[in-house]
Amino acid sequence: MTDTIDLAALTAWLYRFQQLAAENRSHLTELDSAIGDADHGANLDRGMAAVVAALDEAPAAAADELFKRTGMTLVSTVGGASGPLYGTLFLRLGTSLGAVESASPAAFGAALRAGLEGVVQRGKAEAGDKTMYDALAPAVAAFEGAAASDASATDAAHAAFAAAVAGRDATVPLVARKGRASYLGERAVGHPDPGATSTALLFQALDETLATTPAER
Amino acid sequence: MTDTIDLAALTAWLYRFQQLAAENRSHLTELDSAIGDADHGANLDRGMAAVVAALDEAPAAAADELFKRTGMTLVSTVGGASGPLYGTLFLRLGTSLGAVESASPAAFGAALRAGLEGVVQRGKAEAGDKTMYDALAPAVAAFEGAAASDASATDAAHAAFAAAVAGRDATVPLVARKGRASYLGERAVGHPDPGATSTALLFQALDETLATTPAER
Amino acid sequence: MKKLINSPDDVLVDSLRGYAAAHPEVTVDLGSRVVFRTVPKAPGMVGLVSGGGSGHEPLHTGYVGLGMLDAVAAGAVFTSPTPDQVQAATARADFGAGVLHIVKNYTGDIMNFEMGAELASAESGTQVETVVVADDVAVEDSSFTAGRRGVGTTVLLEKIAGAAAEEGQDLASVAALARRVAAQGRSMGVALTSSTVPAAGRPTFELPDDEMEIGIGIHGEPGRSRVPLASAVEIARMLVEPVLADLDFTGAPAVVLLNGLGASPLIELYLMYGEVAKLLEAAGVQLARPLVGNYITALDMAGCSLTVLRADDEILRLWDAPVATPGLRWGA
Amino acid sequence: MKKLINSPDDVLVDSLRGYAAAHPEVTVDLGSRVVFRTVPKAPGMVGLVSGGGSGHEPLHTGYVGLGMLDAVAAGAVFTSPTPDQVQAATARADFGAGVLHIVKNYTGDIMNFEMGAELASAESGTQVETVVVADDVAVEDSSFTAGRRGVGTTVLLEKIAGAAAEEGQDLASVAALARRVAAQGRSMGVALTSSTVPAAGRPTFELPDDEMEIGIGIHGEPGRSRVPLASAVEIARMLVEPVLADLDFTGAPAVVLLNGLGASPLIELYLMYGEVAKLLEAAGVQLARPLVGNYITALDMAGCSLTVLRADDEILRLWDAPVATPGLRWGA
Ligand SMILES: Nc1ncnc2c1ncn2[C@@H]1O[C@H](COP(=O)(O)OP(=O)(O)O)[C@@H](O)[C@H]1O
Ligand SMILES: Nc1ncnc2c1ncn2[C@@H]1O[C@H](COP(=O)(O)OP(=O)(O)O)[C@@H](O)[C@H]1O
Ligand SMILES: [Mg+2]
Ligand SMILES: [Mg+2]
Ligand SMILES: [Mg+2]
Ligand SMILES: [Mg+2]
Repeated sequence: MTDTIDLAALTAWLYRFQQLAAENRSHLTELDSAIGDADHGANLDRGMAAVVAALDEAPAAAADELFKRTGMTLVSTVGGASGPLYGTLFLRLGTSLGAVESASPAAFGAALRAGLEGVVQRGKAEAGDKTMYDALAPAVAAFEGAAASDASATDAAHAAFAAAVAGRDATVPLVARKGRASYLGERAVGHPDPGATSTALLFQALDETLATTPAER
Repeated sequence: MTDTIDLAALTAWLYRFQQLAAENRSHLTELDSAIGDADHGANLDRGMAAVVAALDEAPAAAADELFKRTGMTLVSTVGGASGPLYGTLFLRLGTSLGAVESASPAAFGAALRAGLEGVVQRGKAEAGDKTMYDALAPAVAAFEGAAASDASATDAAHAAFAAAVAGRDATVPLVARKGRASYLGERAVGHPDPGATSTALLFQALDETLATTPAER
Repeated sequence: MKKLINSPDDVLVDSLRGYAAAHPEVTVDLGSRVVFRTVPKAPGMVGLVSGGGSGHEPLHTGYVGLGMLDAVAAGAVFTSPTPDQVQAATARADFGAGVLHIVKNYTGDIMNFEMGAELASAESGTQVETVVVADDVAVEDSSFTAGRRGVGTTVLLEKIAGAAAEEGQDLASVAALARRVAAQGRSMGVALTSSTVPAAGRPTFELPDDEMEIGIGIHGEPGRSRVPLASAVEIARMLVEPVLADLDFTGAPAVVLLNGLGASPLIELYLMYGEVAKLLEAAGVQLARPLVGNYITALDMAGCSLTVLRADDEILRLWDAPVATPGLRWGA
Repeated sequence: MKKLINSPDDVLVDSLRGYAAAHPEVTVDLGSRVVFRTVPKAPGMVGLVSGGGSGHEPLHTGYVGLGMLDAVAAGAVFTSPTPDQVQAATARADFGAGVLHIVKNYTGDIMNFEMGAELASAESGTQVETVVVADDVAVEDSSFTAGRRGVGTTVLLEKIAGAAAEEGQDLASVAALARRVAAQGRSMGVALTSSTVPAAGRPTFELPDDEMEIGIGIHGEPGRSRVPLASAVEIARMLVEPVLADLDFTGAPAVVLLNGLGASPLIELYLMYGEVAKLLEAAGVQLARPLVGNYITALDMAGCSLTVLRADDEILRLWDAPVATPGLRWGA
């Protein structure tokens, strides 16, 4: 339990996301086979592996450095649609947080909001387009809402994860209007969106990281 | 039973061979799949179908015309190794018999010998190379031998058929030295040669034709 | 998965290494996975850059050379290249007169090229124009979605715009021409089998032995419909009709590409061209320039696609101009 | 069987019809299935004729044109053409200075070309020389058998002898050159999958998912051994070693063809070329002229073959001479 999120926790979040991306690599690729081009798992895994490799070499000294490096690495190793989108998300997180060593739940919520706005700017997705937006937007809103009512970072992350999962699941019945799945028309119905699924993993990583003490991580 | 072979019998022989080629098309192709390129049945069937189609249009007036047209048709419709070989066999039969309307067993034996020589000239096969030669050579020898000891044409054909079958069966344990099967080395052992098998059908057709009266055919 | 590869992760770099060894007239930077002409164009000429996921060869790497592209950013298999790759390719194609980006309409390609153009402009002041190819009539055209996929017209556009750049036209003219070509090309494909992405290790989709996918995308994206396997005549009709329904191709000469998707032999592609040509001619299309073969592929997918470009004298003149690339060559 | 065809019996004629429609510079006589240049060579020039079973496209039909062949007799799929086809092709290539027959070493091809040459000589007095290509090192060389199969060297020979004929060399010179090329080329292939002959309707041989056939023939004839699927590096070794063991390729420039058998995508062929080139260079072979792509195929077989030709300055000069055919083109 913690009320500010320190650099170690932010860094641990990224490491945990990398683990989840690696573990879910084939699951994500399978989802992308159904309505895309069978590479989302490989893309994300390649990108996050590069991120932690860079962090292993030289840990970041502040939040902006941490997330800008993460964003740049994703942009330059992933390719595809998810590279610029996740890359922009992290770049904006860094810019919003600035050169701090810890962030309050409110500041982190604002940073997530900035990240979401970057994703929208890049990809022009709207709610219900069946993209990562559909998991990201409710997760960001849930985190912000919890922070606004003075919840702990742990509780805010827990609420955000729950909202991301619900958002992910809500993509199942949708027809896609953005990305590769949009070619499918009605045939995309019945499948969760791969990007929304990986976004839920991002918040699962945040939730798990903030629910554990530094010693447990 | 007959002691000379008339034009009707020679023509009936070709029709019967066409029937046997059609009936054995997939069998011959299967044998050729095992040690060749899976087309001997299709090749022979295509060729003999063209031969009888031509004879249906205009029956031949003499033995040389009959066999030269047969040979030319085979040469120009079969392709592959068997086209020139069967084609040459029939061309030489025609040349050897000349413009006759019937042939004695001795004359027909000499014609078969000429045909065999043509096959050897064209294909350079020797005994034991695992080719149609291995059925053709003993069949020709048997026919000649019977004719020399004054056997009837019917008996000579019967002996030739038996020799062809024995020759065909003797190809089974051989390694091939000519044709496509020669690429196989030891792997050709255990399979009968497709061309020897079709040559046995040629003598089966002769035997069946000469053993029946014109009315029975 | 039966492939002539070492490991799924090394396919692209190993293949680019072989490509470089086979073609001294192009240079491959294996670090950035950027392919460019060994002898660059003269200063003052417009540069042409394309790129995208790999696995569509000869597109795009095979079209670097005289009369076509100057540089290509080669992404991972079926994955668009990254912005820094696009920036590096753009730098190789910047001869002081601006660079045209030729981008197939996929979300990832669009975003990565956009960011690459931003980087090129910010860091070296390169003027970049972008043309987007979205010619696949299998997908419904809509401004509310990602829109149509970019497929076969890309090949024709790279040739035609490349000729214009090679003869010294300025960026505005080359870009305008490229947009005209993009607007006048239409494509439709059919898959008999799925491709297998090396990293995935198994076919992207299951297709029963007696079915085919009409309107397939070059990454194995599903098409309009899955139908029983049909004869070439019927397949030709299923490709020609939606193309002709989408644009009027009469009254102008046409460039026609009958393209193999990777695993269909040439004997079948020519056969398909024969059937397609009959239908197009019957519909009043003038078949001015036919092209048959593997030009934009989908790894080891069996099948083909049809592209028809409504041309004019100027486009045909540029089409006929000399081209000397590993993937397309004549007149030089 | 998944193929872009109408019916197995019509594959060849339907495909030739499409080929003719796509290439006005060649003419196809659909009756005799003979392909020839629309504009014949000048009187007094040597003509080049080849042919064989179909299903190996672009070989041979794709190599009719300037700097290569004059006429081709196209047999049924995987079945050699008949003597009258050979005679008809020879007549199309007879410009009064004799005709060279380029024949791949298969019993059927040899005999049908022999009879075709006899007919041409008897009926029109055409002087015919014949060169036989027998370059497949997978088969043991022996004068007691049918000998080696003719494969990839055929492509190189048709180009090189074609250039010699195009520059006006006489029949004796062209034939001597062709025999030199035939003697100095060696090939070895590998299949990952079987091809399917349309008339047969199913794969010619069964190959388990984890095995490959080393030393395959272009009609699916079995090779030297069936081995577990291996990496590109190992496959390259299995192709390079028997080729180098059969002829000394050091101390002279080499033309190297890394050929696709029909269903293997270009990304894999370039990858294989990279591995093969490394091994050849390490063995001291000078890779003077590389060629990578589908040049002599086996219908829809996945796999590749390697051909190495020991060249010299004269051969390289002729290799570099302009060629303009649907299947091979440069300098024109
Ligand atoms: N315009 C967009 N806005 C937001 N997210 C998008 C957009 N287009 C695609 N995505 C997301 O990207 C995911 C696919 O990522 P990935 O498979 O890595 O890239 P690609 O589609 O290029 O292969 C989709 O599942 C979707 O969530
Ligand atoms: N040199 C030869 N001499 C005699 N017979 C031969 C020779 N080469 C091949 N054959 C015969 O031809 C048969 C194969 O005929 P076919 O399959 O129709 O032609 P191809 O081998 O060209 O496909 C073989 O089974 C063999 O009996
Ligand atoms: Mg994807
Ligand atoms: Mg055969
Ligand atoms: Mg992708
Ligand atoms: Mg054959």
